[in-house]
Amino acid sequence: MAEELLYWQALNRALDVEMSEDESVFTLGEDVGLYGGTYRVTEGLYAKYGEWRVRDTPISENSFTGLGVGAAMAGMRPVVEIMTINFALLALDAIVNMAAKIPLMSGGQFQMPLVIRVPGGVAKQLGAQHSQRLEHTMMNVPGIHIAVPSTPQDAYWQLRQAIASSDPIILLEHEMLYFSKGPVDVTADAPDLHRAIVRREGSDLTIVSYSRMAVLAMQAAEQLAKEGIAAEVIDLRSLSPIDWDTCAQSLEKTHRLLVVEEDCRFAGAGAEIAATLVERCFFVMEAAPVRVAALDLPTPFNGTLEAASIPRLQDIVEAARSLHQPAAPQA
Amino acid sequence: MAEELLYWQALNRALDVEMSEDESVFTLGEDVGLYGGTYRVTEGLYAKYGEWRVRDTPISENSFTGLGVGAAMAGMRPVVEIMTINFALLALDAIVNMAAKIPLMSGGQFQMPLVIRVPGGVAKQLGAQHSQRLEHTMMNVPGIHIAVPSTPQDAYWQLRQAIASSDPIILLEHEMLYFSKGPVDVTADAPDLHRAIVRREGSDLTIVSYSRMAVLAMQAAEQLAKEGIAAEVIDLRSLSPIDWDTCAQSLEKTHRLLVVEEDCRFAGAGAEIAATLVERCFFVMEAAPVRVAALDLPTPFNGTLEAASIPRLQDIVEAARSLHQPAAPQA
Amino acid sequence: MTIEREKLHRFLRDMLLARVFEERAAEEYAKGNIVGFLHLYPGEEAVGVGLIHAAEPADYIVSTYREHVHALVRGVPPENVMAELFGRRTGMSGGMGGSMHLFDRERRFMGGYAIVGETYPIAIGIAYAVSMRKLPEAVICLFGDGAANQGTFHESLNMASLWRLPVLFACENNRYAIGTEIHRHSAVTEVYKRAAGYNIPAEKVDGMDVVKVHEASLRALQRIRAGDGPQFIEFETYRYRGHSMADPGSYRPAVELKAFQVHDPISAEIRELEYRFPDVDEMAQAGIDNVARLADHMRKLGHATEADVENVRKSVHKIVEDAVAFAKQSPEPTMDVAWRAMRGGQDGEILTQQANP
Amino acid sequence: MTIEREKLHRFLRDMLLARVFEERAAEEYAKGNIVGFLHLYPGEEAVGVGLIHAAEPADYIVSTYREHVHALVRGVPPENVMAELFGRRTGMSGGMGGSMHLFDRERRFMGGYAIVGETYPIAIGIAYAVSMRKLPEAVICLFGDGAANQGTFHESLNMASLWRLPVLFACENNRYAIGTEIHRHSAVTEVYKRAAGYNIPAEKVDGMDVVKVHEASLRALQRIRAGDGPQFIEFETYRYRGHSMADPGSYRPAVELKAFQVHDPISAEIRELEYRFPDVDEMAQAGIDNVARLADHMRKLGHATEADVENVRKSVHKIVEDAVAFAKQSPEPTMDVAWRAMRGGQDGEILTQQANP
Ligand SMILES: Cc1ncc(C[n+]2csc(CCOP(=O)(O)OP(=O)(O)O)c2C)c(N)n1
Ligand SMILES: Cc1ncc(C[n+]2csc(CCOP(=O)(O)OP(=O)(O)O)c2C)c(N)n1
Ligand SMILES: [Mg+2]
Ligand SMILES: [Mg+2]
Repeated sequence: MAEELLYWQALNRALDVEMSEDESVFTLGEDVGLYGGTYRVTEGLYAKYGEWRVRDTPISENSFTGLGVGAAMAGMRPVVEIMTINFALLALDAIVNMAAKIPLMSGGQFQMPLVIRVPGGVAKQLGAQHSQRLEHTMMNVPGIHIAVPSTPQDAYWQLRQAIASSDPIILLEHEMLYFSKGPVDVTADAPDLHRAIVRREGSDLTIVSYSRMAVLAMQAAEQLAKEGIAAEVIDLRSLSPIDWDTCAQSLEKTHRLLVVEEDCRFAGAGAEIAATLVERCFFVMEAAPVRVAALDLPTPFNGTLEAASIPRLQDIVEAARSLHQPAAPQA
Repeated sequence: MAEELLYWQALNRALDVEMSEDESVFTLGEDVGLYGGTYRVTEGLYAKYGEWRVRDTPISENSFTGLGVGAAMAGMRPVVEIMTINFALLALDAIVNMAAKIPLMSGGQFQMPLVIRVPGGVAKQLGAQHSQRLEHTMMNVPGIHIAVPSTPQDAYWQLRQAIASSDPIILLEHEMLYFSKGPVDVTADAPDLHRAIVRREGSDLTIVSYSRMAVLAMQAAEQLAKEGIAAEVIDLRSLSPIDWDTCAQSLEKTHRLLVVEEDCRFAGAGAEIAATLVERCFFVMEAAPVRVAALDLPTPFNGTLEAASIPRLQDIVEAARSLHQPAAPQA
Repeated sequence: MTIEREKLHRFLRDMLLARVFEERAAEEYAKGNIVGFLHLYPGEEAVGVGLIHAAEPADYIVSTYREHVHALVRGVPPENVMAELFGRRTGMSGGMGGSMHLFDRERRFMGGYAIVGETYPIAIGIAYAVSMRKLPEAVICLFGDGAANQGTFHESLNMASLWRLPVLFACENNRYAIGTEIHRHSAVTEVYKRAAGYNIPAEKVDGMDVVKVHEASLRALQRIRAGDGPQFIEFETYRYRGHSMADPGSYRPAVELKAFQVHDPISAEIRELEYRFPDVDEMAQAGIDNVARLADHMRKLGHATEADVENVRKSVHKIVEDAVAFAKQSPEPTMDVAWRAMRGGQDGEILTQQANP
Repeated sequence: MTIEREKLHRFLRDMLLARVFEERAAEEYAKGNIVGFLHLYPGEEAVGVGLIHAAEPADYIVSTYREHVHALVRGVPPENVMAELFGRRTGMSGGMGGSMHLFDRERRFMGGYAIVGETYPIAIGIAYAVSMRKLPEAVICLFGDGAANQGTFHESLNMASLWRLPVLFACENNRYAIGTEIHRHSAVTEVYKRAAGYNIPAEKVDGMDVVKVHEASLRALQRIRAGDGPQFIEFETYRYRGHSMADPGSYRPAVELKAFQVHDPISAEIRELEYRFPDVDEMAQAGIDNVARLADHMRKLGHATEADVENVRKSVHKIVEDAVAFAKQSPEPTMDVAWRAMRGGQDGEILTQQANP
């Protein structure tokens, strides 16, 4: 009984269900109410739940995110929308020094049932300040959980699971996925919030990716199949914690690792993925892990340069090819 | 003609020299003036240069760091002191969205001769909110340079070089090193700001580290030497960019990599170090790289637990031992 | 102080150029030739024109993402502004910045910033440099009503006042932060009143009247040069279009009615307040369009005939057409420009010299 | 409203306990038994005691890193506060938080926060939850004069006023942010005046007089419960010790003289202002120590004899000695406590229930 929904509709549905089932769930952020949300995720909820449960805020990111922390301490289940990840830089004190640390600093007296929804990634010519990718920054914060849905179904499941959880969770939504369509079965059992999924099986190499890049990785795998290269594609779905077992099992089979991320390469999310998997699978790996990532550059505005600054389908395909038939090792 | 100076004295000397030589250099931050600086780095400068060049600021990190950005755009050479790295979370918009991006966004019209000095690391029972390590967060920001001096001599050299440079540079000073003593030769030629240094030669394994952990790594190496294990110790000195060649050359010789960092392990600085070195040296490495890092936990206040939450001398020694004589590979 | 004839003609010309430039950019956006966020200025021309014409060449301008017109008035050739919107190498930021990040170092146009609240720290930083050099320069810091709620507003105004920095804080109060009306985002809706919390002299000015805007700006800049420290002006204005090309602006007030059907005392109170504001058409009917208003004013003074106005209109249309043509013919930038910018771009010596006069 | 006898006795006892507890903690710090930052309260007792005694058990307290006394007055057993300073498992935060991070969920003591400016967002968040539940509860948000310059002050007060949140903003103005005197960190040195920028009723109160503090706090909390929205009180006080045990506090005013030898007009102006403030000894001589003041007051009213005061002093000394002994005997926490806290700690249901009354 799956229906076809857009990514934003799936999120909207999930939020609506949670709000209708639990009065302690409320959402707040810039233009989430009257306006219906920049990416329509909160559409219709203001009229349905009223302004106390769908709160339009001033442009004060650090304080309204901190408001969410305080409300969570008082037993509510806030869903804070930071209009885009670029503005989350202003709210990092609330996320890192408050949300992530209060449970431990209080000796376990307080839980932090807080969800922070943030659209992010590189969209279309929004300029350097609006093309931030902070997955790595968030990953380096012990206590913060990170979900990165790449499909409408995962968006639905993971937002509901995040709201139900008592840990502070950041839901990284990709701006280029909001209008992607996919089947959503609201009755199906959801996999664990942090479990990775093997989207496609293959024996020649393992492509580990997440969010929008996981979608691109699937397209690359199809192209590679035509060339006789069988790529296994793993969609992490969660960047903290990471489901290492699923990745390791795949490497036992393929012996080759290709990490695809939209984050800047230097100290990006891929660094942790490659480092830990090499530590775990060193003796089964037949080639050095390869990272296909964004250039270490603020995003240029010009469309051609912007496109060239993050992984393109061809970049993934070529990296997979040369990983499959490596040049002679230069030891 | 080297004199023995404390780490903070070396920084104080460097800042004094630069300020006396160039009127466009000025420093600002909380209590840097009248009070002389929390860690005494600006001691005496207020009396010598006056309040416009040694400016005490209100507790407004994001704005006074941004003030530094604006002043740099107008041709000054600001040295912003953020009292401790823990408060830098409030200033990340100024660092990431302004300082790091303006040179590119302006098409190269503006340079960013800005230095941001930040004491950081885990000190002694300052609690979770005052034990932040953000090296990783800063590394993931293209455009930002990061220097991490571990000796008074490097503190002197690197602060002077940072002020002379036209790039935005963060000088990560370790709170536990301010009162460490060492020889400082103000006449000697400095190595490149971003060059790594082999602090000790060895053929059995390579220990790559930085800041306070580089000091600990040296002690570990001495202990290991007694056991007949010759560890080569590399002090990176810079976390962005990283001097990969020096590390790679060492691995060609030792074939084994041990990364020691105070950053939390998951997505810490060590992840990038291990990932890139494996990519570069896969075929010369005889064992999986090993990271000795901090626990993925906000720092507990209790002294015993705090000490156990970051690498101790013994942790490094043991990790080096088992890397040198590995257990049978479980392939 | 009365504004002389030439100035009024200059204002008229710039306001028409601004209006035509923006509407033309909207067309190019609709055609897909301009991509990304595009925040337009129609309705607010009197503020940018009156304010920036009050500045000296040595003064600095720090603006937001709604800054095309500020750059034009500052004297940046329309073709270089348009080319930047197109992302071309000939754009004022070399195609690297885009609509929201216009920079012109020579004209001291210190950038358009897209993170709301960033203009304050940048402005006080430049002003700090000016103060250290004891120069008679001022910094104009632009921001909107919504931006007045960002923490940097509070932090920066405090420092500006504490150290008597030469900054003119210029608030373009168009009553909306995207879809959120000022009564719903600020506890005190007269933004200028907040300046009292920092001992900064402040006044509110009719931002639909270019003459009033200009005179108030001149006064404030004079006080700054006289060493009186920071000044604050709130310009009451209104944007005719949506927040950006991505925004139909339908919340004014259509959506509001529907959404406010939720019955609770606070929203009721707000509803009542919302209604005090005219929507786009009402504004037009009320004839308070600021360009029309200036034209009338000049006709009354006998400074301009209907024909004069028409001629100016024609000339600016030509200028804008040429700008579009120029942009379309211009080459795209290459990645090495980006890498070079990361390595320091052009040298910063000219300004540095001024540090030691 | 006159404060009855019992209350005055309770105040005297708590103020003496506060003074003795802090001085004893200082001793243990000197001995190396307490490590880390230790921010003490002597001189400011009247504020914490008068304010927190005005709160109901259902009210919430959000405090800073200078919060030991706030916790004591709220009723947390001294031994659990002291044990936390020692980092022991029996400490109120299980030894995980330390001096700057005291939490007591049952008593709604919502934490000590060490990043200046964090108490505002936490407080409005709790208040938002209270408003949604339509409960007659208030949130007391503590902060210092230096903290009033952090952006969150501006952002949070605006939201508190916009949504009429039940928060009492209580500023402990001890005139210094570590070594920076208020005239050098705030353009407006009467902090309460800033509340006008958000339409929040505010007043200034003599923080050295526990009775005045208590009465003003009761009034403000009544207004909050009556639905008048947020209230603001600035308590003028003074800390006798340095900022923390790491700070000799010698800048008041010794260092100032030396440092101000730099000759320039602004520093001269500041020097003149600095001198209006008494140093520690002058305060003592002037006899405005707040504890002494209360004791005198009670003697005048015939509420207490010299002997009574001595007895209280003795009893609190005993309490504090026991607290230290308890802390020393207490076991250290284990790492699994930390890991468990990361996995959710104890359940949060009790409070959640109230969401649906
Ligand atoms: C820190 C931050 N938060 C949110 C946004 C998204 N945003 C862009 S413009 C805007 C509204 C700003 O309103 P105002 O300051 O009144 O300026 P106007 O657009 O009306 O000229 C918002 C919320 C942003 N760019 N930066
Ligand atoms: C964001 C931030 N910046 C700087 C500090 C360092 N610091 C700790 S307390 C303090 C002074 C605070 O002064 P005030 O708010 O007046 O409180 P008081 O200590 O006087 O009670 C400073 C600068 C901090 N903890 N947090
Ligand atoms: Mg506006
Ligand atoms: Mg103070």
